[in-house]
Amino acid sequence: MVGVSVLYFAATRDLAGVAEERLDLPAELDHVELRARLAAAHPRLAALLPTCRFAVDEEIVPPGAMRLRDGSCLALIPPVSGG
Amino acid sequence: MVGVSVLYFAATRDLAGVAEERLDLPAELDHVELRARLAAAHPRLAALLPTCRFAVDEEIVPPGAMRLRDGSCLALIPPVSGG
Amino acid sequence: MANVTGLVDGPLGVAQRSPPLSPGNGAVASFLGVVRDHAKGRGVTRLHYECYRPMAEKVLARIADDARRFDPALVVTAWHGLGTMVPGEVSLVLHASSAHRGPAFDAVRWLLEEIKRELPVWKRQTFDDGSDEWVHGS
Amino acid sequence: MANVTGLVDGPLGVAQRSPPLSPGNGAVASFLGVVRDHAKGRGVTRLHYECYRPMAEKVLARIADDARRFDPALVVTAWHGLGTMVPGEVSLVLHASSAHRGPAFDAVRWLLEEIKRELPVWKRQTFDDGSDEWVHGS
Repeated sequence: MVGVSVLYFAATRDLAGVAEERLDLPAELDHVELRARLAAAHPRLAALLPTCRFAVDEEIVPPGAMRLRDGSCLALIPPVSGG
Repeated sequence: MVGVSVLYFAATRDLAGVAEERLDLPAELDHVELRARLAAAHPRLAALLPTCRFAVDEEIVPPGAMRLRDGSCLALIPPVSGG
Repeated sequence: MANVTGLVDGPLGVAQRSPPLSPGNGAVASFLGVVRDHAKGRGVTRLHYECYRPMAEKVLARIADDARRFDPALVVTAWHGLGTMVPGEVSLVLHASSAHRGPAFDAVRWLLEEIKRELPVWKRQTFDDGSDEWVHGS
Repeated sequence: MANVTGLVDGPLGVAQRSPPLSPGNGAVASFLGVVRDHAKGRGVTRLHYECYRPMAEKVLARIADDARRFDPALVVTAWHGLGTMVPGEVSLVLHASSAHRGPAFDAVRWLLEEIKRELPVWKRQTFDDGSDEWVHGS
């Protein structure tokens, strides 16, 4: 397990009740497992998680396995609405 | 015949050597005859006339016969280049 | 809001470049025509625009009205500059505002093509060797 | 000329709206996003924009660079406003300048779609009955 900063924005922040927190996560995991762990930490997030993408250290990670390190910054990116 | 004001712009003005003049023209004529009469008045215009449209009283006249009245304003409209 | 259109002497400034902002219209698409320092591979030092003014005023207003085909609530601003301009100066300003971006983009592109086809304005360009010529068609 | 991009607090003003004018680029196509007073048939009284700022700065700069696919000499200005805005205020400014109108129009339209798809910015809208909601997707 590695210690990761997790960032929440917009509706995900409202539902998580926190903008940023530290979570221990596996150093390698796929999107399905990541969603399960986030839903366990914040049950109210569950419905929104399938719509979210994830960014690690400010880069969107493609579907599939992702690698995390101690101190990685993981951001939930719900569907964007700029413009 | 009716007395018409004829306006020349851009290259047609340079070739006619005049910006505006009064010409006597038939009250009804088609584009072929109009071009022939303008070429007779200003031989240097001849090459440009097939590219020109004509406006009577500030409205483009469609190909075919056109009607002129005493005091009509006939403008040569060479291909435009605004923008 | 009413359309605003016109032909004015000189390059277009901040006043003409300001877009129509209306709280009902969330999208403004715009076009600026800028005098370019080259044409046909040659350097251009200045342009001179002339028009058949009474007809040009009418045609420009009519084109702006016709752009409502893209959106009945469209608001158009269209200004054309006249006279002598140097590269980098603005000769044409178009704005089209709509509730949605699709009609705004479609309208401003159509406005530009219509103006290039129908507006009785002509430009004479002066090249860096001192020669000049009327541009007919574009 | 280099691209200029950024996210700034508050509605966008005259400084951000000013287009990049360069004598080599004769065409500037632009888009302004204006806060609209209605959405989904309801009155909107204000919007609040937030972003994931370090990522948004990088994504916006990258999108502007990628727009050079339409013209290697393209120059882009892209500003997004943040925080609370009321209808009629400007939340987004895009300019794309090119030697020719085709790439300028294509680029600005593409920029807008990419920003709406990729830029990590979210808006919360407040309706005239006082209720509010996050908008997710657009």
